[in-house]
Amino acid sequence: MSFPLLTATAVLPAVGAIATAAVPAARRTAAKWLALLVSLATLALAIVILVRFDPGGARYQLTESHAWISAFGVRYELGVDGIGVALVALTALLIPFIVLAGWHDADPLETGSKRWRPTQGFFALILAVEAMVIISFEATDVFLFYIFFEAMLIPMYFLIGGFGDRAHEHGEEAASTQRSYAAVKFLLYNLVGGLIMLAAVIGLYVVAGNFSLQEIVQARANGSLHMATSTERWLFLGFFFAFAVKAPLWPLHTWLPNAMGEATAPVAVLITAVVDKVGTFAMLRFCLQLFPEASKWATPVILVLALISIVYGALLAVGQRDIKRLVAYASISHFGFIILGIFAMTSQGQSGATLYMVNHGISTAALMLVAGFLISRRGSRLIADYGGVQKVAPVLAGTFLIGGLATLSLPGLAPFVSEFLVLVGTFTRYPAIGIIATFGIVLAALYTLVLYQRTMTGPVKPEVTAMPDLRARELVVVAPLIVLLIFLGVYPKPVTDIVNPAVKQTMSDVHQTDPKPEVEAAK
Amino acid sequence: MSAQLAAYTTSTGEAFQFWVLGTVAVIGALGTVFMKKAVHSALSLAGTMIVLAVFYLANGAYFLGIVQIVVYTGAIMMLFLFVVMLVGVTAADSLKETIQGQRWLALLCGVGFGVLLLGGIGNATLTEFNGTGRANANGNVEGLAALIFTKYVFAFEITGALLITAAVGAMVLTHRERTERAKTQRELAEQRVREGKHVPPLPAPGVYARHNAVDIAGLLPDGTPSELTVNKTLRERGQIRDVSAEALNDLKALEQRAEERLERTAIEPANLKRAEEASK
Amino acid sequence: MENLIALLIAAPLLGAALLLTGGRRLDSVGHWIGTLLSATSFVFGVILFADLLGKDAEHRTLTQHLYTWVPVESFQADVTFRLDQLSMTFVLLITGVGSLIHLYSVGYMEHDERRRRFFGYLNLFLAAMLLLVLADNYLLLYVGWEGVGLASYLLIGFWQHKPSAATAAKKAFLVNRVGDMGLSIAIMLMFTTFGTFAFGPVLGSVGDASEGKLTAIGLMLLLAACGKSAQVPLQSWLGDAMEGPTPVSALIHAATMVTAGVYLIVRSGAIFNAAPDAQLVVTVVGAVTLLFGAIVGCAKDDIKKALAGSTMSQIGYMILAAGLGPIGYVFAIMHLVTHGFFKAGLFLGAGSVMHGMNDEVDMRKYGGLRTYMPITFVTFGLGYLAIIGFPFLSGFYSKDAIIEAAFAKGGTQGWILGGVALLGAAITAFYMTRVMLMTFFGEKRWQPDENGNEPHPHESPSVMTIPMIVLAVGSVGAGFFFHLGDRFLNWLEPVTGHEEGNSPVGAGAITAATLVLLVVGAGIAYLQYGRKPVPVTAPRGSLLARAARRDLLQDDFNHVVLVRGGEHLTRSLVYVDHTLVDGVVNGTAASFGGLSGRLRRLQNGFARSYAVSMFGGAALLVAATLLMRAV
Amino acid sequence: MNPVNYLYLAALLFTIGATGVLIRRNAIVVFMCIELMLNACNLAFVVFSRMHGNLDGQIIAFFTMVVAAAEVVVGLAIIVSLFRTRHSASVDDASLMKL
Repeated sequence: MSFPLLTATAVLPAVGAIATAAVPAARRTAAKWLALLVSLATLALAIVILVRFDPGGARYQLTESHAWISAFGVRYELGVDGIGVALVALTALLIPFIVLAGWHDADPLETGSKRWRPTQGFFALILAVEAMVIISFEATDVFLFYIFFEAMLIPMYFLIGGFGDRAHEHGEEAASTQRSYAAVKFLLYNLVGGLIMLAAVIGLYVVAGNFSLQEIVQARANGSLHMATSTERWLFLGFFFAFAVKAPLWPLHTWLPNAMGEATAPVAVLITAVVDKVGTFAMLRFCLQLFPEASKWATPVILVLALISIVYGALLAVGQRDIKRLVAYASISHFGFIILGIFAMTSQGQSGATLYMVNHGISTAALMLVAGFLISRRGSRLIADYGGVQKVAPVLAGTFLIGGLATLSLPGLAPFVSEFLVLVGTFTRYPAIGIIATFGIVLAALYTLVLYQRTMTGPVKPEVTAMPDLRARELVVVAPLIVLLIFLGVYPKPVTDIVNPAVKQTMSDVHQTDPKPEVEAAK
Repeated sequence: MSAQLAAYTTSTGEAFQFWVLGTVAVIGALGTVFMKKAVHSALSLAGTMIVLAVFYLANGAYFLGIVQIVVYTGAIMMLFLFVVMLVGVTAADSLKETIQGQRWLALLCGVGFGVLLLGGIGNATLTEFNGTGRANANGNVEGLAALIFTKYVFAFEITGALLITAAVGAMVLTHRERTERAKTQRELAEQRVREGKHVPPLPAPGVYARHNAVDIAGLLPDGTPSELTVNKTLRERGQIRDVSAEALNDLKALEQRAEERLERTAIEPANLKRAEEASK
Repeated sequence: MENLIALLIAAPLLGAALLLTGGRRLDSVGHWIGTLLSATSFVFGVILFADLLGKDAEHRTLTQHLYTWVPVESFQADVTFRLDQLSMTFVLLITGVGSLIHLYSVGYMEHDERRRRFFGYLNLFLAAMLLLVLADNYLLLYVGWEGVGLASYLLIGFWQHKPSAATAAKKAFLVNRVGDMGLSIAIMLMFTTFGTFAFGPVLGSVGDASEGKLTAIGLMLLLAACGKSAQVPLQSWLGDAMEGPTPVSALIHAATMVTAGVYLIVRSGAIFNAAPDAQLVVTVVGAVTLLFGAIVGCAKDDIKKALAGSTMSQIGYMILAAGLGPIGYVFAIMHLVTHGFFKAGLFLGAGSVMHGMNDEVDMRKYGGLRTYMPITFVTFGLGYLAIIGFPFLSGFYSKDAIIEAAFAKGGTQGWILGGVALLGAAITAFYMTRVMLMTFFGEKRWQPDENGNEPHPHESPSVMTIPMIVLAVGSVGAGFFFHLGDRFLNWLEPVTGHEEGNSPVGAGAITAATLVLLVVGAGIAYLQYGRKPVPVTAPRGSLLARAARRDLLQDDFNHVVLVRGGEHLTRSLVYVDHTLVDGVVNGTAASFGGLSGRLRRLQNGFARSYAVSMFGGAALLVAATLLMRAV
Repeated sequence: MNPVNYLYLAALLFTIGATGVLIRRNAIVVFMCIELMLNACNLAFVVFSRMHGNLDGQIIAFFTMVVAAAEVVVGLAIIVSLFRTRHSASVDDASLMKL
């Protein structure tokens, strides 16, 4: 038996989390370095997976399968397809940056404060989230996936509630209240979604008799497993609801602005760029593959909801006064695009959506982390408290602008490719929806540029005159992300090559083919 | 009582005995629950237990019948009485309910449970009665012994362990470890002098020539009772008998009679009033 | 030879990368690096031009396939460049004028501490613009399209500390984005119609598609062109864009970027040829903008904004010509090139004036500058004569051709369009004469600024005047050069196609009419601004003048409807999100909270209470057991 | 007479005991009521033993007695120590379960 690469990528950060947590409090710097090393080692493993993965090969590769709870047919089954491998790589890529960006976020508070902040805990929790997210991307057993899908809420809850942002216009007390509100809201929303999914998971077991994704999909394809239409629809809704909360889709989105606003910037990136991707990923892997007919049945409603997310999220982003909440609403808009791409049921849409997940992760990380650096300098999240930063800290402003331009999908940067693919994919099947979604790009320009204009340009506000420019550590965080954004914008082929075969498979699972162009159809 | 009789039906004698003693047992049980004083409850319970002992005998459980009397009525109930004495014999328990709706809920549950239980028994098809005749053929005690030391030997050993644990536990709970050396008489006296309170010994209880029981507080010159005179334990239990009003009334009557005899007018009643107020 | 195409773009791109990430150590040489790389690109362009000239007319198309960009099933986007006569024309214009303006900027931006960055942005613009005109498919064109938008955004907002500049930059980008939306929808339509969006296959199989689809594509392309080329109704950004440094206005907002819309329409000529309805709309947009820009140009006192109105109007001519179909394509491009020369020259002249006048832009505070800055006066004057169509100068040939083509459209349409074009020529003469007179003639009207600094008008350094002289030569001679032997027509015809229209009026008559109107327009301006002294504060003016000063109220409309409306919409949505969407969830949570608060009272701490519930539970269990047995 | 009547009696006694536990506040009386319930069970066991004709029921009753004895010892010890510290034998006074 070959080396269990997939297990190793998940176990390594998990072990790292325990080891980091065990570092004595006096040596917190060692804990930070340990966490960074572990995340880098995980990245190395992810790169090995990426290299070993053969896009033209079997659908699921590097598979591992062991009996686990044999009484219920639960198996420990891992395997990655192109979509999974891309997202594992994204996760492993972002965590080192998150660790590095959050280097001082969990340092003990100034003396005199009674609150206890275990620095090692912060980094251990981040690694724990990484482990769980990675295994969710790898699991091909529904039950195994469910466990980690839910379990990642626990470390996230503590990261939001325990290590949140202390900047608040009404003082630290208000920040604390807001923080626990946000953490509880995050937990409750996702738990409700998860519980409904649990019911659907059990229902699936009752119908199918096991939890193996591959077996069920195969059985459905060759007709040996028949599912009544109504059963399939109910199960689909159960799964979809949980993923829609996680993604998040309008109107289940309101936890995200709170969570992202109250968490520190690196944790906000962890939420939106890593954890939320599990939701959209699961739609693609579980909803579409397990319940193809129900997916098609629900498509019109989901597309409309996604469309509302796009426009609504963008409009709300325009109306925000808080930098981080603005990015959160922008993310809601972007998740609308991802879901739109998934349910447009075209190769361009789904490849675009997968690419979008990767690109959105990188671009939001760039924007949000720079925003975090900005906020940490001034101690305020309000847009109105800034002005003229460009003059004082040009590098910070420049990187912020590039992050913003990536968010508004400027051609030449990575998100453009994915957004255009999603739009084209949607347009070929649903022209009206495609056109309305295109309005999203105008609104994206509006909220990004308004944010940039209000914070970075204009006369220099007295409070920001002494603001230092990006430090070396911060530059190390931002520069690679920007390089990646440009590289994937100019040459996205490496990713699309990995993703395309998997999307093709998914398309055939849902019995869909791309619409033919008019000229060919006429012939 | 013969084995045959213990079979399907019982003899008329047993029936008579059941109805009479059963009534007694129920009355005893009700008494346990509804008697105000713990002592009365304990006595009622003892009665019920003796009745039950008789019933055990009637059902062929001779050993248990005897054990019931010896252990339960003899030992456990006595233990109860001891504790009752320790806590206070006369402390009557107020039957007034303090938790809202508790009594009604309890009664409802009780009645409901009882009805269900009785209904359940009535519903069950209990037609087979083997009687204990064969089982008791070699003697009841021998039969039990055979079972205890073979089939149930493990459980038996465990109950032994349980009993020891319980005994030790009871000792641990009630035993109070002295953490410091007991003060000697001399030290106590010195302490009293140093504090300047009660330098002479505490006054004795009782109103001389009338009451000399330990639970009667001595009266001060103005007729009010002095709690100092009564033992601390009684004070805490609230078992002080106050005879001040009585004593003052007697005194008043005496004085009146004396005045009548001496044909004097009444003296100012200030003292009396104060005494009355104090006794309230 | 094909491999040179990528280098055309690579040179300025390298410059942008170097200058923007190089840090302060490049501050001292940055501007020369930028200028040099721009010139390098021009040299490559000339080499390629020579190569093309060496081939026959039919084989003057070079393509270079670099790599596959986005491959997803049938969606295949390549990074492929296409150099044909049309793109070659643009390459030379962009790199040529671009290099001159780089040179000019060396002097103009000398005292700006962020000059290195400025040159980085300029190089970025060149790269994006070259990508735009060299792309072989619409998606790659779109990259360049937004790339120039970005560069324009960065350059308009270059003086970011000025809130007006930042706002203008944002506005330009946003309005352009609306246009970009049109371009992306057009690409999507092409993909669904043709299954591809590469120039060759799309334009080659136009005949297979339905006219409805083609009209839709055409209108979407027009929307894109309107955004980029500041045509009605998306013209509002151009005036504000003058907040940027003047070389930027000259390069981006006069000579090159704003003409991208014309390029797009001419490039997609095959689509428009097959969709007459779309063509009609194009001509209408062109005609309306032509008048709109001209009227706005008459009323502005800000020299750059007056020139911006003029630019809008001139591009209106080009769009009008492009909308005429094969009879107009060549003239649209020809006017584009000549306009590139004289308008860039005019802007550089304006910049030179401002440079000498402490950055004053109000023409009412100029006057009599011809003696103080003679070179600027002469080059500006030549540009002025070229734009109004003075005989035998550049504008004369290109604009006349367009007016003729408009008449040649035929029918009522022809008469209306031709009439508008003629009227436009008259107004052009009026406002340009006005600018000329107010700036260089009459009494000197300048005053000390609020700091008490009296301007000392002086001629600009030679690094600025040389580009102006070169451009002035272009504005004088280019038209005649192109016209001679129909050189330009023969050069472009293989790409755009050409038809001679049947003008109901003779060519001579049109030329005569144009000249008469020219004299009339210039004469009125002379009467108003040459004979009478110009008041330093603007008179209230007629209703039309006041409206024209406010860009014919279009901005006010945008402000009231879009900005205000949008603000209200977002504000109410924020409220809805907080109270309604969140409220439903929080309400549910609150009701559960209330319920549990009630239930909590059952936990009163009395052991007996708990015992009751245990006992009740036992009773229920017994009941359930009995019930199950009974059943 | 049918020996089932013994069972009815046991049920009755058990119910009375249970109600007593719920109603009385004096911990000692509560304990007595518990004893009553245990005794009722014992009676039932003995009667079952008679019905089935074997001695197992009696054995169980025997064990019950032993356990009850142990329970009483510990329970009373608790009451005594409780009384010492709180000077009361009321169950309600020891409502420590309330926060």
